[in-house]
Amino acid sequence: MSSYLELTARQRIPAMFDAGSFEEFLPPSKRIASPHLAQLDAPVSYDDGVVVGRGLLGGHIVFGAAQEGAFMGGAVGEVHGAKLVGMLRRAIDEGAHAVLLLLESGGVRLHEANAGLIAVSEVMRAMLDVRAAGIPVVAVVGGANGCFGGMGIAARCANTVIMSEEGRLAMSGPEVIETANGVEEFDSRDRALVWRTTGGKHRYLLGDCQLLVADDTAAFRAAALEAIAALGAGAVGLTLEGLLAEQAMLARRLHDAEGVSEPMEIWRRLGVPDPARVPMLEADAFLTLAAQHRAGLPSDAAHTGEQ
Amino acid sequence: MTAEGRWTIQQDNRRARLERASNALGGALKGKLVEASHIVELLHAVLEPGDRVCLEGNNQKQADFLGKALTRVDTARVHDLHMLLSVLSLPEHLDVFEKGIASKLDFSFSGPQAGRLAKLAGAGRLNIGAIHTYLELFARYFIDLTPRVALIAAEMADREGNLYTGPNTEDTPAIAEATAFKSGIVIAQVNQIVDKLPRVDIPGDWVGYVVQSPTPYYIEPLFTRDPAQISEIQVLMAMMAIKGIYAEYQIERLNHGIGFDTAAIELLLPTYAAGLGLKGKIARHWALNPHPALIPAIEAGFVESVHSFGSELGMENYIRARPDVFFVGPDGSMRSNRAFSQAAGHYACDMFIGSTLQIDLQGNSSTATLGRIAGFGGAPNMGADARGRRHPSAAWLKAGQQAREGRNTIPRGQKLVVQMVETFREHMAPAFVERLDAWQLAEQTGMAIPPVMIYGDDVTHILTEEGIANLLLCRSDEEREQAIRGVAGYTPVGMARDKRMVENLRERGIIRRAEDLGIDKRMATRDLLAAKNMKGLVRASGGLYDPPKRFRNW
Amino acid sequence: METLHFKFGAGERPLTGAAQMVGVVGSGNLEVLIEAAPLGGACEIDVHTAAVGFGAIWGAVMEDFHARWRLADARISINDNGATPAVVSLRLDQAVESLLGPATGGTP
Amino acid sequence: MDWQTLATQLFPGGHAIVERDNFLSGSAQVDGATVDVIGTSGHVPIGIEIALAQATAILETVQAHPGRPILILVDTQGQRLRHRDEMLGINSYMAHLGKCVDLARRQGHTVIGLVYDQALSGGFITSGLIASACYALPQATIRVMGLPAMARITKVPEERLTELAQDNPVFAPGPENYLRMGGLHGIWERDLAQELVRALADCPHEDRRMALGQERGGRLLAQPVAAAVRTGSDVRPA
Repeated sequence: MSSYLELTARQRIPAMFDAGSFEEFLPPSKRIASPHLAQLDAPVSYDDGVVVGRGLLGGHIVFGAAQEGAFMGGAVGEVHGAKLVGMLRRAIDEGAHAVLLLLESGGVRLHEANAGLIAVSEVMRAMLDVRAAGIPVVAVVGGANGCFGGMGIAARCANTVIMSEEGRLAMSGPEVIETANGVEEFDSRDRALVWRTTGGKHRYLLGDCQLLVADDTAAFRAAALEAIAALGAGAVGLTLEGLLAEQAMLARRLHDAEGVSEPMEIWRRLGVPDPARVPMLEADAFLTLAAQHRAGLPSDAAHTGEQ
Repeated sequence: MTAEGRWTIQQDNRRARLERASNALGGALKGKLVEASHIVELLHAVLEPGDRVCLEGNNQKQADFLGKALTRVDTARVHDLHMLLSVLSLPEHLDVFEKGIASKLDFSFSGPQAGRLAKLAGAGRLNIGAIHTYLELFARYFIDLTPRVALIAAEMADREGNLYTGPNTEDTPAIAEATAFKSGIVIAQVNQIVDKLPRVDIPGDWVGYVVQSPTPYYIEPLFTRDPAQISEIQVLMAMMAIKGIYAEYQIERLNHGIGFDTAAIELLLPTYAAGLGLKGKIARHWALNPHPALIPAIEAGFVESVHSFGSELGMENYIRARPDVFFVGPDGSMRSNRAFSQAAGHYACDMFIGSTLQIDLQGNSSTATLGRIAGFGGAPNMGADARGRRHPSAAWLKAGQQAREGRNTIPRGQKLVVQMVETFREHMAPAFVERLDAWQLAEQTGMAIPPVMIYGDDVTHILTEEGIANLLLCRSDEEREQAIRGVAGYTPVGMARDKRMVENLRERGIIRRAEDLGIDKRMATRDLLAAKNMKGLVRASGGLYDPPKRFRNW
Repeated sequence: METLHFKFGAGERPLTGAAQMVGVVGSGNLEVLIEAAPLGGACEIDVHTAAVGFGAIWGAVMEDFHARWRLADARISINDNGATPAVVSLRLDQAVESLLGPATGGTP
Repeated sequence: MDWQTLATQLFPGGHAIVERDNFLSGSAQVDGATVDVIGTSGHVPIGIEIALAQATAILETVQAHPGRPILILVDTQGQRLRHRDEMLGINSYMAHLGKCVDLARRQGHTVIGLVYDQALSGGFITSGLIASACYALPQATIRVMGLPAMARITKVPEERLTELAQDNPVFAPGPENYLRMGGLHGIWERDLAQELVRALADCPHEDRRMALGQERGGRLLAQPVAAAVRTGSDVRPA
């Protein structure tokens, strides 16, 4: 087993795509870095924290991106965002088979906040344009820094979200919530609670993540292949029916979680026996357990994104 | 004064204190059990101005309820206490000085309070008697710093005052014995009062009073290191340690300091060391807290025994299931004992290896930084040659032989004391310096001598990412200095090396680089770690290890 | 931020192949971009570092690096976020190895 | 500005907007046609309920009134910072809102955002910023976070940020800077009703914000970088 979490963005690309097939757009040798960091005395990176390009996945032409969580927390700045948008638009131009986004991001990069905020909304719109063009978009969340802020929203604009248990998908980080509303609201040092609240297993049980895998590059690659194959069979653009189904799921979630403040209680209400055991279960055992209980099951709709 | 009274002053005084307490507490005192709401009244009754008071602050468990109660006493009745603390880590430990309840301090380690302690000492709010090692402080409890009153912590008590400390026995026996047998008064806070204890750790007739604390005592998981944070440089250093020192000297009995450097070694035992065929030959017997990072090595059959200073949160069930390795009572839980384990580390171990913050050109190492009086804890007890040791072992004899070779001295062994540091710490702070910050700290705070953690003449090896300097083989002060410079990397100390002399030391095997040891640096990746993260440790333990929630990502 | 420039002549090993980047500009880490460039046999290294005032140390690290590999017609660009010399040397070696394969007889 | 005053100025032809728990919904008359309005008031933080309510209103318009323009009125202090919101997946609720807006656009609805008071970070991203065009009133507050908080997180001294914010739209709060960067299509200085009529008529369907940012000189690299990636060429700075 080779950990996905421990790899850099640049190492994840060859682990996910067919060997030697990936061609990077605007590679580091072009030295296109953030124009805003120098004046804040912050170091730049020649890829601005994201690798974008085109490769083969299972023999199909798939466009892809990988955010580097260790560079400024994977946060989106002007160049970083523009690279994502350019890649997404090119995927449409070239009729890609799919788009695979390896996300790891704290959201908007505060050092260039306004540009980052606009950029994240541009990424979201571009992702939905890709889907409207009939190209499936798959997001992978398995890095140590999770996927937060605007990118946490963007991830849910994909058709399918693949996570590991170690991955986190949310909006505001626990530290931000603790700072704003106190340690009683969210104890950011209680990492077990942080993962129960935002981690892959919880997201899978809630229906916000469609595939859960062990932290293993081969498992992530297999899941990406599976997701793309499943999506290839149907419509991948937004539909009224799909959004109505998602709305029903989200409304039901609100209703079912009335008065609940502990994620384990949500699992219990979903019918998961002995919820306290869930965090320790290995991926396979968890999937077996979750199969009968997770919300947003395939019986409600196809197992893709918002359906 | 009567003839008998002349020799029973302390006993008479003790009796008077107990009587005062019984009068003051009335119905709030049932046998030895005191109601928590009356704890300050008890302290008023049994304390006298100027008393030596030992407040149990350990590395792990803390008598925090009694510590807080002490800050609430009336200074008109209780003042000028002389506090004895092995670990001074909670705010209330210093509040008593700020409030004028206590004025003198003897201690060993101050951890998170080090900065505030330096400020208070600088402002003349407290008078530090001395900064000790643990064993040294315990020793003085029996000589000239015997407590009048001891405030201790235990897991449970029964109605006779027998105490069960659970796995965190730590300092309790040393404190209670010194106090109880010299007419002092022992007050214990416990989490629970029960009819029948799982086992008796402290006999009830040593204990004067028991109070059930409203909240369980505070306990700190101090020895847990998340393998996810171990760097590839630390893996390389661990490889060098195993091949260049553990294998070289066949070290079977040892102590590890706490830190990511030593955690990396622990996690490389079942992989790298096993690959070198070292299982059963090295690292068999340990004086060590139950480091979670040691689990894979234990499971791999490397480790035969571990005696511990204290326990570690989350390791309880694992220890209970491995009684062949750990010291456990008939109830199944571990019995730790800091005094015995310190003695074991000093006399019965062939090697100590640990990290430090600064090393000077004589090899003196210090963790002192400006503005902080951190103290020593137990490292100096482990990291010092046991001059009283007489029993031989291969490692001890080899070290002694290397140190004495070519000199006209009688054969004798020596303990291996290894300091392991990266040449730069974070923010490019050099680990090698011409002059330790300890000198300046001593001047600032009026200490008699600079606070040195491990003295240079006890250090036998310095290990950095650049190489291992074997100081045993150095034959002059100059060689010693160049050997240190020769592993000091690109620090100013390292760059000022005499390159020719360093090359000569390398030819003589006094300095050894990774490649001299036959280590391929490209092998030094995190893939060598037997567990790469906390969940890996849990898996290795078969689900028995239950890490504190702050260490989880699941 | 500080920018440093180093140039070493008399290299022996020319680089071939596409530019490679190793490492990440995370805290205490750096990225090294290495590429072949027609520099008349020289090896040029540009360093952009967040840690100001360590030029002499960088110089020593780079000299040892050059002694180890003796690259020719090589351009190396570094973005650094406070990496220690040990990490810098490790990444430099990884960068070269990504183009040349493991060192053969080039150890110091 | 409070929403009632705004509505009076925006809709001289009348409106039937109601407010419930800071959630605005209803319809209004614009130049003889009906426009559906959704939005928030009182700087309310966007939590899961209000995000869902807005999304529900949009899908109702899509179903009941195909093609009817939608105006999103923005006044929020940002996403709600509560454990419960995160536990239930506020990012999914936000994404759902954004996707509903996107669906409406694709089904022929003109969707316009108007920041009439506050628009902060996450509360803005799936409302005004996902609309086909977004406008603001001149006195509106738009930002990701205040400079003191930004200083704390980036560890750049606040004085330095304040100084940079003078002439660098990338840090500085305020609609003027979002306009220069292409994040806003315009700032409505004068007759709001007329501005709205014009905006509905001129609504772009493609996302041209990068180009706008380049033309207006506030975001010079985004467009060239995206273009270079898209066409496989080098970046040609403006």
